[in-house]
Amino acid sequence: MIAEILFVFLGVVALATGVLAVASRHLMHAALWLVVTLGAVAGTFLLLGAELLAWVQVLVYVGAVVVLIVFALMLTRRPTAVASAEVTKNSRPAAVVSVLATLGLTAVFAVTFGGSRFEVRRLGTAENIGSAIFTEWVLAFEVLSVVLLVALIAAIVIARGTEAGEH
Amino acid sequence: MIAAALLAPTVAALVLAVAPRAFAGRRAAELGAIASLVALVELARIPVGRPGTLWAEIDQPWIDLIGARFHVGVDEVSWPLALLTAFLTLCCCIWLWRRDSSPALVALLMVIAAASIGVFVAQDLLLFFIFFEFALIPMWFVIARWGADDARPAATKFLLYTVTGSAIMLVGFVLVAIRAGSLQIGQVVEHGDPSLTGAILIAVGLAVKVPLVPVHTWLPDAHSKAPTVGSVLLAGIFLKLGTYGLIRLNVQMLPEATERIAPWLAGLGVLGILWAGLACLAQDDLKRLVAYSSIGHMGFVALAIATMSQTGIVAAVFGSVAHGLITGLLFFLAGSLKERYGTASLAALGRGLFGRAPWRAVALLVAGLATIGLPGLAGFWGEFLTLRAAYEPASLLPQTFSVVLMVIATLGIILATAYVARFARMLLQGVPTRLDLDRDIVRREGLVTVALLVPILVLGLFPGLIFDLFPPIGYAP
Amino acid sequence: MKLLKGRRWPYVALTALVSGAVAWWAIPHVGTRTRVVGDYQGNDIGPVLPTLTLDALVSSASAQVMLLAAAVAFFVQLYSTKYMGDDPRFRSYALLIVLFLLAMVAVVAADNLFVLLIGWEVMGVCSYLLIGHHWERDDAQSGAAKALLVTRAADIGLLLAILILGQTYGTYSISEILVASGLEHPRNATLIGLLLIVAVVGKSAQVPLQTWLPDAMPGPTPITALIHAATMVAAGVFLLARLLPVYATSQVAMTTLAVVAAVTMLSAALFALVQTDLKRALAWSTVSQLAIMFAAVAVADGRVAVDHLMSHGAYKALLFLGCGVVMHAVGSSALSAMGGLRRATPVAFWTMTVGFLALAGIPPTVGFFTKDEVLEAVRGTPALFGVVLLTSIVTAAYSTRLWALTFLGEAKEKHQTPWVMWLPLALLALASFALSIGKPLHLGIGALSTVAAVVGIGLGWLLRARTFESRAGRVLAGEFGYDRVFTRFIPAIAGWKARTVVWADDNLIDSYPRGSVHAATGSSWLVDRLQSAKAQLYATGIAVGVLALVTYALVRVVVS
Amino acid sequence: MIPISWDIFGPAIVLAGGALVALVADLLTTKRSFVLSWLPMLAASVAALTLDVWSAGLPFGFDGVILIGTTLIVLASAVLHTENAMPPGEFQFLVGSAAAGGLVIVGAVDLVTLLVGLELLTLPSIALVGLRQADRRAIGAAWTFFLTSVVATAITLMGIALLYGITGSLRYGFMGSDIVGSAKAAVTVGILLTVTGFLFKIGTVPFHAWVPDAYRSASPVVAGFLASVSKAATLGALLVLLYLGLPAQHASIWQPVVAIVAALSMTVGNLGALRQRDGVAVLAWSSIAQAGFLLAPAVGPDFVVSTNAAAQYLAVYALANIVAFVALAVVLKVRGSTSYEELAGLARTDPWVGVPLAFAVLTLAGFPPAVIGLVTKYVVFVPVVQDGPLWLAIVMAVNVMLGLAYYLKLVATLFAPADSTPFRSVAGSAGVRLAVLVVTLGALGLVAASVWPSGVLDHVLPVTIDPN
Amino acid sequence: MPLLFPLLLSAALFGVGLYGVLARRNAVLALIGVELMLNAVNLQLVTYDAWYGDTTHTGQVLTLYVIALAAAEIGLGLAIILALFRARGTVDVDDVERVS
Repeated sequence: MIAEILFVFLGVVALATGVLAVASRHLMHAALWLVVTLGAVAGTFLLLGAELLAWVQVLVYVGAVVVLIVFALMLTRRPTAVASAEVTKNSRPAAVVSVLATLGLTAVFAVTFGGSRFEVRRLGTAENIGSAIFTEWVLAFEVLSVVLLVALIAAIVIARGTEAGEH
Repeated sequence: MIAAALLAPTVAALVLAVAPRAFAGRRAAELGAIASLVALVELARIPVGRPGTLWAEIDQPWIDLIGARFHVGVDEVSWPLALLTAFLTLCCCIWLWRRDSSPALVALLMVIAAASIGVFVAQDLLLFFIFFEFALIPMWFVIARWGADDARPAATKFLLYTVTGSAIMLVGFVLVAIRAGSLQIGQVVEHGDPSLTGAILIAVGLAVKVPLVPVHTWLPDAHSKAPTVGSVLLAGIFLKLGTYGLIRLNVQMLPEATERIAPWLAGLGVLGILWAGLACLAQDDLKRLVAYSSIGHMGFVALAIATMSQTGIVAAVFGSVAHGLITGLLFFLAGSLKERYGTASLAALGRGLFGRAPWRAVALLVAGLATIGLPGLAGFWGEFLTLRAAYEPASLLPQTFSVVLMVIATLGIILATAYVARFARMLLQGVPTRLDLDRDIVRREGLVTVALLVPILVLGLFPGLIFDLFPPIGYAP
Repeated sequence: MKLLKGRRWPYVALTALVSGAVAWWAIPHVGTRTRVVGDYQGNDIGPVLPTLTLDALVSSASAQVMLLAAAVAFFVQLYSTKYMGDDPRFRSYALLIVLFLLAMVAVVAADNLFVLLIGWEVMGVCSYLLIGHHWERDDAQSGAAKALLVTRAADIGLLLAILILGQTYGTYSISEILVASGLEHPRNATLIGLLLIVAVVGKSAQVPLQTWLPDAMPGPTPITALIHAATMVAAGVFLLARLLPVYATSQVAMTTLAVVAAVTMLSAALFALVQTDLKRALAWSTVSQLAIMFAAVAVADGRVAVDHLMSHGAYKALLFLGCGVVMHAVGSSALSAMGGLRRATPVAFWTMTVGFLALAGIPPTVGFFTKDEVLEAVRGTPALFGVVLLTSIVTAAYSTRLWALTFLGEAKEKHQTPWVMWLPLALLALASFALSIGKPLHLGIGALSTVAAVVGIGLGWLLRARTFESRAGRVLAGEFGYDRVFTRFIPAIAGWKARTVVWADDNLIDSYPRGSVHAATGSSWLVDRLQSAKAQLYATGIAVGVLALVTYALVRVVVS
Repeated sequence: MIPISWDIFGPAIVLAGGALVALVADLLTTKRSFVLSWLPMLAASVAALTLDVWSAGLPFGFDGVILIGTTLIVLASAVLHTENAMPPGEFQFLVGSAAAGGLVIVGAVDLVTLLVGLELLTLPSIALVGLRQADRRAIGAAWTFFLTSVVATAITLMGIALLYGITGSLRYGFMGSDIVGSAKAAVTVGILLTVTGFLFKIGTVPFHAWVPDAYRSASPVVAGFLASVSKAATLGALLVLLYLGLPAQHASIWQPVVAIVAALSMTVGNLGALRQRDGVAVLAWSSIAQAGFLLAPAVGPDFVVSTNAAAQYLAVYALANIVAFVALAVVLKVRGSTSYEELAGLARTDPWVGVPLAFAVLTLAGFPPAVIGLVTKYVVFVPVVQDGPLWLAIVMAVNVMLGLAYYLKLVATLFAPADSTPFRSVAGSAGVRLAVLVVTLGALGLVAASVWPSGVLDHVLPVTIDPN
Repeated sequence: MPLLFPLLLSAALFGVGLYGVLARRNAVLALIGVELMLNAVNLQLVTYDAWYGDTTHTGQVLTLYVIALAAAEIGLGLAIILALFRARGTVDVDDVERVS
């Protein structure tokens, strides 16, 4: 019961800050709201028994991704330019599409998983997940490593290429 | 022999494509003429066999995976048409025997000839389709490059019309092949009647090619804009691909399904006869007039096919061959006018051609008389047998309906007389309007004219040359 | 080629050769009683595919017609060496005459229906070309075109008749058909008969397809004599006579033929009476005389019809050739230009007088005897008999009128007639008497017809100076305004329909491909415009697409 | 269930290894040399191809198409070696790893591997598009590609999550066949969301918008890679997922949608191509249309028939596209543009490039003399006519016509009387000559296949035995 | 715990993220939307995993991978944004030129 109340609380926080993250007119604020959202989601992970994931979430997202985003925001901000946090002309269709998508998903969830409940067990320990990865999902894991390398190289070559072009 | 007939033009085309410079001027036409002559002779050498069997055939495995075989063969339906193809191509090459002929044009003609012969001899649906499509793009180039200045839209219209039809036909082929479990025309027949939808799709595709009203409007544009040899091959051969397909694929391969669409075929054919006859009365462009007249003649052939009787098949084949020769001749003559005066407009060509270029005029007149089905010339027999077939149809065509169609079709003969009389009056008769360009027929033109007149007359007087290829019909004492 | 160019005599020689050969072949058959015999019984499964065979079926009638054609053709060729002597296109003219002769022989001698048809149609084409010989002239062009169109339209009748004969008797051989129709009750008689009538109504210019023949007069006069008087137009009579057994049992066909003949003979004779042009009057006269022959056919007497054909062939050829001489003299065929030619062209005067006498039916010319035979034959049909008698009165009247208007009156200056022109005239005049030899005479009827002729002559004499200004006269001179059907209504309807069809092609049928092209280029433009390079628009597109596809799939799942 | 196939992952490892070697070899040298990274990657492609043929044998399937395509693309990339904005080592590395990703998704037997492999294919592709930095548009197109791609991936992930939620497994063959009632709707949504990412990568409508931008902004060699290798891999993965990953009775869910997407793709793609006046642009739009034809056989119920048909069409399509794009790369190199003005008369002035290009285009159109194009068109018609809706067959037929309208325009342009100065690409640099070699070889392959279609069709059969 | 709690949160977050991607004018902020969408998916995966008590931990493992993939995507995405910024001087994604 406590877990449920806590979950609802975290959910409300995640959602509210999520909305702020996509709606805030201030660039930096948006990034910071995102941190809160991601943190709240990490909290829900904990409530759902996925310890490892919660920590990874905090580590990777809050620790790395958001930092990257903040750096990017700072790098791409031109002193003279007006902060372009506003929405595009596309915002109205986007809103409609998003609402429809949400409603649709909600309906599907409600119809399919309507009355189901479940007991949370602490299964998502590092040990359990680790053994699952290296027994069941090792192939994907290996591929993932290559993906990360590729992303790294790709990011470098894209970001650097411009310099090469300029020189 | 079939292989040689297919290969000779192909090789000539390849040689011309690879080494155009070695065949500048007349030599390209000479090479083309030799190749078509070889094809003609090789086809003519095929011994006439029993009707309904393949007189000569090649049957090689080809694409095992989809059951397609390289299966070509000649029987009484395909042989005359294949011969016609080789012959008309030969005439075209003679026609091009002049200094400014392009090797590329001759090469394209060779491709068209090989592909058309291929269609007539193919005994495998996929092979048929490939040959059917093979000639299209070369023909587009012939029209667009060597036609009138504004020929390109007409060429594209022709191509897109035909391709739409043939793509629909392809769907029909697939359907038929799936139901029958074979792509071999002979085996589909044995399988019985697989598919009404397939028959309809195939017929629709072929109707564009024939062409039947109301999918005919590509034809006047394409024929009138094409260069002389292009018009000749379009009218002489291309339309036959459609009628041949209706005979081979619909009547012979899918008889039961075709019976159910025969009334439509017949009705549209007769509509075409009337429609074209009337349209001819209002044409100013001679080539356009001849083009429309083709629609009328093809209407007769369609009516003959729709009767699905033995007589109807003979009529259709004879009518196709005769139309190829006669309309070929007309297009040669109209084309020579256009080449000389830069226009085929009756108003612009002036009057009194009898006085300005008598031989040219006489040739036009004779061709015109042949096109109205004058007995004694080749055009007559196809029409007569068509009427006879319509009198006693073998298909599900109700006899009353069929006889009504027959009577309406005879109106087409009158209309044909009317438009020939009209163009004779406007162009051949009258006080001669002398033009600087006036010149009577030149040697190569005369040669082609005579070469076409001879078979027109011979077939008119000895129709048995084609009739006897078919199984005997009716009472023989 | 060089040899023949500009020379006349080689063509005469050629014609003589052909005519001689035809005559050589025909003469032994004259007068023989040929009966077609055989055991052919016909069949129901249809004939074999057609072939052309040169089998001949030469009866006495055939032989006579062949002789007539050969003779007239030769005369005309001879005559033309002078008459058409200066014509630059003499070669084609002369060769067409030979071709015509051959075609005519094919019609009368062939056993094979298709050979007959070929001859029939080739004659039509020769007629078309020869009417249009002076193709610079507008009236020649329109006359030729009209002749071709009308006769070919009617030829469809012959074509279908052959088709149905073949389907009925299982053969295309005339002899076999005659045998089979003789052995049993003829089948499809009405249909075949009516189709044959359609064919000959066109070829022989009978009502309702009569108007082309007078319009064919712009053709050279010798050609008129040969084709449009003596032979081709009469071939229909021969055809009907030959195939009589096939349809004679059909009351409908025979009555139709009788009605056609009756209407034609009288109206054409009346038209001839009021003409202001000699040639045109003679043309109407031909139409009228042909109708008299058909009257004989209509009572199933083919021999009489052919007899009259022969006699008419002789004197009408004579009249037309004489007319040519007269025209040569005055340079026109208008009656107003003539008069007083008795001394100017004495040969023409004397021979044409014979011709007019024969036309009027005055004994002892052959015209008298053959008309006598016709009257005798139709005696069983009083209405027809009356019409024929009435017609012979009118015939005598217009003969007299024409003769008087041409030759009497103030004398004109002398005109030389070369021997090649008068010799045929003389020979034909001789024939107009000679053919009478051996003809039977029916006293009562002969007397009656002679009286009628005399009455007619008197009438003609009274009418000779009249111009027909009365209302009835104008209607007659206007030939009942019937020609408007051909000159105005049919062309108007055809032209309107032709324009409609072309319009429909451009605006209705072609609007689909054109519309498709517009739609394709339009949507192509739209598709291209949507490439805004804005990533978020693209992503929105993806989201919308997913939503739409999911909705579609869900609806399908729910429905099924 | 398909076992993890080392026949496929072996070559993938070889490719990835080659990619790394190429990268390292390039890094280790101070003076950037094209050959140093080009050679190892080429060797790796050839080795992987050899390994593939050796282990899996003939006939081959999607993996074979991927490997042959990669080899040809790598070989032809020599044409880029003087383009100083194109870093050679990274280029080869990205191509190699993307191809490895392609192999992974074709061989994947669970959605997790499939998803990760798809990213391995996608991320380098995006980078490759952005690599051509001589052109400002390239980075814009890369951004477009990137953003749409991540959205599509997110949607796919949502679908995967749903499928997992309903069935409790992400392994092929284990994703519940006993779904009934209310869950049916969730399955429908799940399947459709899942396939979105793949349809996106294949370039089907309505997920196609990135294709024209990316193809036109990237180097034509990269466009060729996207059109052949990338498309082959995604299509193979999608077909395996749909037919083998999901229970058979779910076919009634996705097949109608596939039919619609196929019809839309061919129509919109052809319409888009109609008004283009640039060789690459035409081919870009045409590749959208071709995606429709590639997808169409999936309306058939039989995995073997449909997959074989798609693979056979794909093999020919991919080869033709490589020939065409490499030829255009050569044209771009020597003339600076691929617009129709530059292409006019190419078949006369530069027959070694122009004629193969024309033949490749005719192959795409499915028209003789490119008989093989027609035969493969026939092949994809078969499953559609046999079991699909007839309207789809008619739409395909109409699109054959629509396609010919612009393919023919391109061919006519190539054979038009040339007014530009003749240029012989064979006289160009070694890199250009190599690319021309690829063009010629590829075209010869197409000609050979046209003469003897069995030579191709008999050897492109991803599924020779019925898995059931 | 009711299954719907996390699922509805997931749906809502997905929608919010989608809106962010589609509507944000600033490219970096658009990326934030992507992160939200991925988080929504992750939440679902974890939920199902917990619901099923999946012994192979499919859901959680995939979540882990998705987090890694998200990082990779973000890395590449930011690199592109930087390049874009250098090329154009702005990250305003509405301000683009058509490819023509």
